Amino acid sequence: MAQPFRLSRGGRIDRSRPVRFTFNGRTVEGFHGDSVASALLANGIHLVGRSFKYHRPRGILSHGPDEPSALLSVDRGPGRIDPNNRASVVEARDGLKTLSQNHWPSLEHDIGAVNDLLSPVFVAGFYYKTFMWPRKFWDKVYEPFIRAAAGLGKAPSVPDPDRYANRHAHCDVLVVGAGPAGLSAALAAARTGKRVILADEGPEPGGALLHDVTAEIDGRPAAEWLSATLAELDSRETVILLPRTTAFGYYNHNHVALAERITDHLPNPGTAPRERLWQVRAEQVVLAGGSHERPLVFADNDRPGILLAESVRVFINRYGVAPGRRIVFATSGASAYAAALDAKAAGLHVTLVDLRTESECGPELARLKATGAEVLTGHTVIGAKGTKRVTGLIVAPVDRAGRCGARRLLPCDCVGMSGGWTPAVHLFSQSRGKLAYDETIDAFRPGTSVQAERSAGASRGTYDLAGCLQEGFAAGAAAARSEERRNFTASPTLTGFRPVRAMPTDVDPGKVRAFVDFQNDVTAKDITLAVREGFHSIEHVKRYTTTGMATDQGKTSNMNALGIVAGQLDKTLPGVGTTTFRPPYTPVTFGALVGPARHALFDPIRTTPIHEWAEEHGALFENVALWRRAWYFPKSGEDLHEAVARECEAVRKGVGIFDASTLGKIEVVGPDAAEFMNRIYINPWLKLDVGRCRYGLMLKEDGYILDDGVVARIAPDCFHVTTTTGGAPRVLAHMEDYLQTEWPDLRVFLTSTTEQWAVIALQGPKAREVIAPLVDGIDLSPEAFPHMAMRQGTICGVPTRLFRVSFTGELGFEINVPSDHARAVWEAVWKAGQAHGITPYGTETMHVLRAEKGYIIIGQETDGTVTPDDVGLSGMIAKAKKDFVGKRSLARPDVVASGRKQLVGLVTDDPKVVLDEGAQIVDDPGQPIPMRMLGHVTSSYWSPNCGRSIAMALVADGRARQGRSLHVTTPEGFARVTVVDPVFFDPKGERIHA
Amino acid sequence: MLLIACPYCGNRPETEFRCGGQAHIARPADPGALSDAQWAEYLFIRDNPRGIHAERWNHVHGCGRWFNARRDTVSDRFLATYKMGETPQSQESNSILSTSTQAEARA
Amino acid sequence: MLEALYRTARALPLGRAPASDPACSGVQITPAGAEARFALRIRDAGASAAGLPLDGPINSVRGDDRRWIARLGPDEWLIGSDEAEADQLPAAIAADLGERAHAIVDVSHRNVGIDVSGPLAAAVLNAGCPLDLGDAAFPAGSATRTLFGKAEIVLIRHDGATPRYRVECWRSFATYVHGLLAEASLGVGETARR
Amino acid sequence: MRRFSLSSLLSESLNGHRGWGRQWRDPQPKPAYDVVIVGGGGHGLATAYYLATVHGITNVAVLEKGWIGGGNTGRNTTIIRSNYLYDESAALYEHALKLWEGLSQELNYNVMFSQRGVLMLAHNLHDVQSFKRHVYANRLNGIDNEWLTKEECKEFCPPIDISGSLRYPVLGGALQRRAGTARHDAVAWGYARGADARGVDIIQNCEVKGIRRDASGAAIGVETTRGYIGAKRIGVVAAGHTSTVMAMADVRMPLESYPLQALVSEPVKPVFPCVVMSNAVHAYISQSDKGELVIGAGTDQYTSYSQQGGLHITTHTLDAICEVFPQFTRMRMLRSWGGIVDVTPDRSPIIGKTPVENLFVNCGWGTGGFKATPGSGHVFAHTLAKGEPHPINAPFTLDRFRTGRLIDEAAAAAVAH
Repeated sequence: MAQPFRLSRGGRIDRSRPVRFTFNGRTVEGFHGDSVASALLANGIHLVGRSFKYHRPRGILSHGPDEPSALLSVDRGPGRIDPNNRASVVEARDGLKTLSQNHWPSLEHDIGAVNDLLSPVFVAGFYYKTFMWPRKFWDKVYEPFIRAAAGLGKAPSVPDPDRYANRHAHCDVLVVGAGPAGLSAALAAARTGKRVILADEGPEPGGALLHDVTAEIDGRPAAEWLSATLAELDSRETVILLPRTTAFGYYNHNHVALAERITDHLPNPGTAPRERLWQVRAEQVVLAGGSHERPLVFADNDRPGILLAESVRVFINRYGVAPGRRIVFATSGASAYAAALDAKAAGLHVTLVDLRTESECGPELARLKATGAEVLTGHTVIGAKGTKRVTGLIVAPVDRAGRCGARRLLPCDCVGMSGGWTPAVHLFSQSRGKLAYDETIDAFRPGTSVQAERSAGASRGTYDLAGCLQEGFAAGAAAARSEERRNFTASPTLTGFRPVRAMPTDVDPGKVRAFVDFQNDVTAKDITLAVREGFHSIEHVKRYTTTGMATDQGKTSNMNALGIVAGQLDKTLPGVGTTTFRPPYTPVTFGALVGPARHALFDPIRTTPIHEWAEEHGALFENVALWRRAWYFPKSGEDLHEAVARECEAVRKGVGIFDASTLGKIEVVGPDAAEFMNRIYINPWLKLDVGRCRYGLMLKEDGYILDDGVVARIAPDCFHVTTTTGGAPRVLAHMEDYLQTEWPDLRVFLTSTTEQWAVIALQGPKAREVIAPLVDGIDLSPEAFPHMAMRQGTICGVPTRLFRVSFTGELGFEINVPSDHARAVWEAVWKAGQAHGITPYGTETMHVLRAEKGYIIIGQETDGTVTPDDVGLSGMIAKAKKDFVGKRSLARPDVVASGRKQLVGLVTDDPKVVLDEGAQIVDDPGQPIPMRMLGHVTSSYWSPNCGRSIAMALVADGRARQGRSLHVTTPEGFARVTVVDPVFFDPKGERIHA
Repeated sequence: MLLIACPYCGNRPETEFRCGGQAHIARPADPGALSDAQWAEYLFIRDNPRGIHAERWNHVHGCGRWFNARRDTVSDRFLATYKMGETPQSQESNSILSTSTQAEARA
Repeated sequence: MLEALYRTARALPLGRAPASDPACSGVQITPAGAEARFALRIRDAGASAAGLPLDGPINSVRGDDRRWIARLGPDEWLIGSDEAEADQLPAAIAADLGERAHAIVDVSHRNVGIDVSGPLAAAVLNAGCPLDLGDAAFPAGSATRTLFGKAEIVLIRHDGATPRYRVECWRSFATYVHGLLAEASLGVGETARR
Repeated sequence: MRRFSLSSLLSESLNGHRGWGRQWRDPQPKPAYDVVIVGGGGHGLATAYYLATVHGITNVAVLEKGWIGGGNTGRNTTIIRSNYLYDESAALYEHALKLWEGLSQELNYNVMFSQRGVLMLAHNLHDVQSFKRHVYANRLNGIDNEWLTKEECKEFCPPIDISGSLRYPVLGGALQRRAGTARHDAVAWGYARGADARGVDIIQNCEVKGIRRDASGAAIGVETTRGYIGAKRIGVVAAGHTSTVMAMADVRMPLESYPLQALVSEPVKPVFPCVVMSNAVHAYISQSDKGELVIGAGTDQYTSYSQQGGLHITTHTLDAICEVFPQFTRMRMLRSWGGIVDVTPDRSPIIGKTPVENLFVNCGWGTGGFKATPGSGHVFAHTLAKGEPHPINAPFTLDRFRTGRLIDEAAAAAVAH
């Protein structure tokens, strides 16, 4: 019979919509509205997993997000498989495949269960005490064994086909939790017309009202109030109601993160994102996240079939499922009686065992007794019977001193236990609010708020329905600054419990395994051992025993662990301390946090107007900062070196065309522009003529080179500054910082024009001939337009700032044109150049050509620790300037001391050997290790124009070592080199002035 | 993510801003006149207080302006933000303002 | 004349694509055509220049679709206009500003515009923009520099019955911004509530 | 001290583990000590341990304002490596790595040092050059570090996506095989147990509120929440709180304290065999013995003592992780947390004397202090015992910021520590 444990009536499931999924290959039938856990229970399946350490059989403990044991791998189709899903929160739907975890060969017969027999050895922290001998065994034997045993499910192994979305949102009031407190808070806030977001982790708003079927509010059934409230919230456009949405992180300044699960419950998600991260900035927050029930700590309390009492009630009332036919409730408080009453009403056999004496009980006792159920007050639970399913509970009377009387076995197929309640203060604690211990509820509750936040209802320790509604409404009204007040009447809630740590027992507590943290297999005696070994801070206990560190983050275990430590040390709970809660409240997928930021949306791919042309002409590209730049243009069959050799020769013999658009550009404008330039750069600027260019070098205040680039004076009050490709943003920021904060008296304005101007570099002896027919309004003759000059005119009818500059040592032009015209101009130049053998070249050739000339590249020859003098550029420093950024630092003792690394050229003895960039340089390769390193190779290439390899290097006292031999590391050993001047080609620099 | 009140734009998310470290450290008028120790103090020594801290922020992805702020480094709460050259409107303002940037000195 | 000719030939990075609603989400994402834009910087601006108001509050925009001026900071404006106006506008502004120190820099080719409109336009933008785009915080007439994902943008909200925004970014970020807008519009109306 | 061994563990298992005593005592502070160490993290405890074992100085107190190992020791991503570029750093971290290699046996406490290898991925040509520079420098310093092609990277760490489809494709990597991870808490506890056994007083819940100085200005003791404690020498090892402690002696430091975040995933079966660091995309990842993916995020941009950072730091880090490991998007973040890291202008530590007589400092480890724990403690113990630095920490002076002899690994290589 399908669903043998489905009750004949009741529950919020839709019995007209059956769903089928599989569990370990077996088809499980349930109804729309079921969780995987409720459907499994409806089919009598309790054994759903094996525990982390001892591989003990485990079942379903809870109905909610605090579930520690029932963790399943869920398969939603190809690429959509992930581990460690809590069966209690996965919604049953057609086509799911669920699998239990952490066992071999099967869930029923798990070899790993041998660990359970070895449990006397595998106590808390045992691994710190052993596995140390022999030393080599740790990496090879012990650790792989420990690792293989650890972990729960298997990580996904293929890329995820799902999409994830992100949404920044703002609201006046964010309400977390749509139980009675949250709903009434949202109601109060919504009525003001303010923007309200109400988020609840469940698929359906209502919280406890969904299973508290006998409750009444204002004289009507609570269900009516619930639907009326939801209807009112829905009628308001200013309210966003988010079910299946977990508020998981409370960050600074009321920044709250929510994870909305959009498609996991749908058989056909379509194009919708799987999840959406909401980053909510709320004026005010109301926390109404409810509370968690505590398990009781007794021997073998982890057997399948032993659930939390309230969860038994939820399965019966909300899902119409009987977790067992013969249920024993074990409790130290009143709320379990409500569960027992509902179980009884559902026709199940009920016995209740209460640690409290009759006199401690309230009206719940008489109510339950009136149903005919057996109630044993003043009884403890000694232990559970059964292995893969509970078969009975051993109980015994106990007096206040803890002395136990005669044992009695209560046969059962299900236990509902309750050790009291703990407010869900997680988000409050994340908001940095300090928790305050309240003895009357034996729990920490929110103390003073430090952000614009209020807690209401069970999350602040108010457990009765009327109180939750009242507090919620008041909190919502206060958050929305509403004057509206409301009183609620509601049916009374059964509340109150006697705090209990480990249940009294008549056996040696050092011998029994009473679980505190179910998932991490931490027992009461583990905690006792940790305390005995001197771990007294609760943080130490957590870390030593791992209690509270599992995927449920201690929601069911923390208070019991704390209580046991406090008892052991004879301290109060706050005397032991509580842990600070950290995000996330429940685990959140990486996908939700990443959102759409993958591949092309991970980081912008910046391309120039010439990019498509380069692609069409076979370029390969390299990433430089966010830019993608043409690296080289191989012809068919060419490798990098062949292509670059060809490109290099073409430039020196004819003409090459290069896309330099990525260079940073800044328009520096204003009456004080020259003075500003003077302060920012090491060079002098006041006397630079309009229409002339200068190579500028700028330092950070610590004296090290920040960036370089050619600067043209466009007008007396206007400079066209260029920067390196990667340096553009930081140079602009550096300039703005000084301008705004140190020299606000300077009348200067900075505007980034990096992308206004595309730059077509035309380099080589034929460069002038190529552009001559295209240029109007500029006299291109060497006399009228010398090297390091800039002219404005048009090219192909497009306005240009034409620079006569060169980073190759050849006659060259850099044609600045507005970006949207760059491709057209480029193609015109390309066409005009055909007659001259024009060759496109990429960044690799650019690097070789400039190295042949000994020009530095920021970030290659320099690395943030290099001064102008180190790279031989101290001559650029304007001697007359009293100050510029970084000047003072150049006079520090260790900056002027001898021994600094200086830029030199290196030539290998064997001209065919091309050194590795980054290779290290020594005087004597025969010296013992550690060797004294003199410096490193910064640039190294095969130079086709020199017919040999060339290299640049930073070498200690390098300039004084000219002509001397040194040794440079190679993959195999060392290569002998000679120190030379770092200008390898056209040392007199004649070609550039052609 | 902090919420920062730019004196020009109002409350904006932290990702629009760059933090510029401790505020009110004036660049010396004549660096050449300083000893190495004094120069190192200017460059590197920072208060790094546990508590109220005056710091510089730049609304780089907004109005582009630099401004100053006072923030509690324990709670991360802002006590005040104010334009360069202004004095904070805050009870806690006291001795920390003994130095100022040139901009403020002239203001 | 030549100027006018070359302007018509502008190769826009997103092409001249028609309005599109790739996700059928009711959000139109439309790359703007060729326009002129200028960055204006001045400290003591006065009331207006070349008919463009300079006294609007920071983070506001004035004008119409043909000619607008957005105040991005105390001394910074972004001006948009038809290409036809582009040749005269800087000179006209400069003439009105006279001796006051200022900078007018042509950034027509630096900036790329994308229009985003539709009832869920703000939700699409909020996929990457961390600002409050609600009617109270960001009404029509608002304009500001901000972020969209990992790109800096200028966001302008125009008048209109349905929400209408202009996103301006730098040229090389246009593909990213357009891609993220399209991605964000896909399923923007889908929620977990069904 | 009861020796830990398999046989002691087995015999205790028959006895309900009743025989294990405290791993360290809970002593009352004495009126005075030869050396007072301010800060009971890994570095402070290691310092005490080596003072006792190497220098025979056992009249030592370690003062901890909270619980030992509760600061950055217990909050880091446990990466241990020594493949630093500069000789000074390489010597310091290699000294530490050598001590790590025998630490479990030395301490008789399994710190689970796992030499799984640290692989640093290169995503652009600049990375390639920079990593080769490291590989060569390390070779000449006797430190293992080798260049791997991208295929070799994939073979060493199969989860890596080496396809060209990444935003920043993997071009290769530098691998230090001797590098790895350790169990962070165990390091603090092991040193504490070892130091305690030799007479060192480990005093928790004892916050230093002042540093007392004599007429000459020399430090002579500390005011604490548990009373005044005299000291012949004081070593401040207070990480993010160093500026605050040093201010008690009127010493201003070149330090700023930033929040540093990290996170772990839910535990899964072994899937990640080593540590991978990726500077271009700013992320690092490994898998703990427990099965959690351990992921390091960056610092926030502002100074803070809140141990809490912004969500955008977390999301950016996971963007990067999922870009290189796209199969992990369905994994879940289980826990995130923050530490307070003290950062110097050159991002290298300061270990040595201060302008105040008898007052010594060990700080500025930034985001990379855990890996140095044994070496840091070892050389700082030497410094405290002799009054002069050990040759290994001699370059790491406070004075280098005056002279300009900075040790700027990060600037040199854009390598995150």
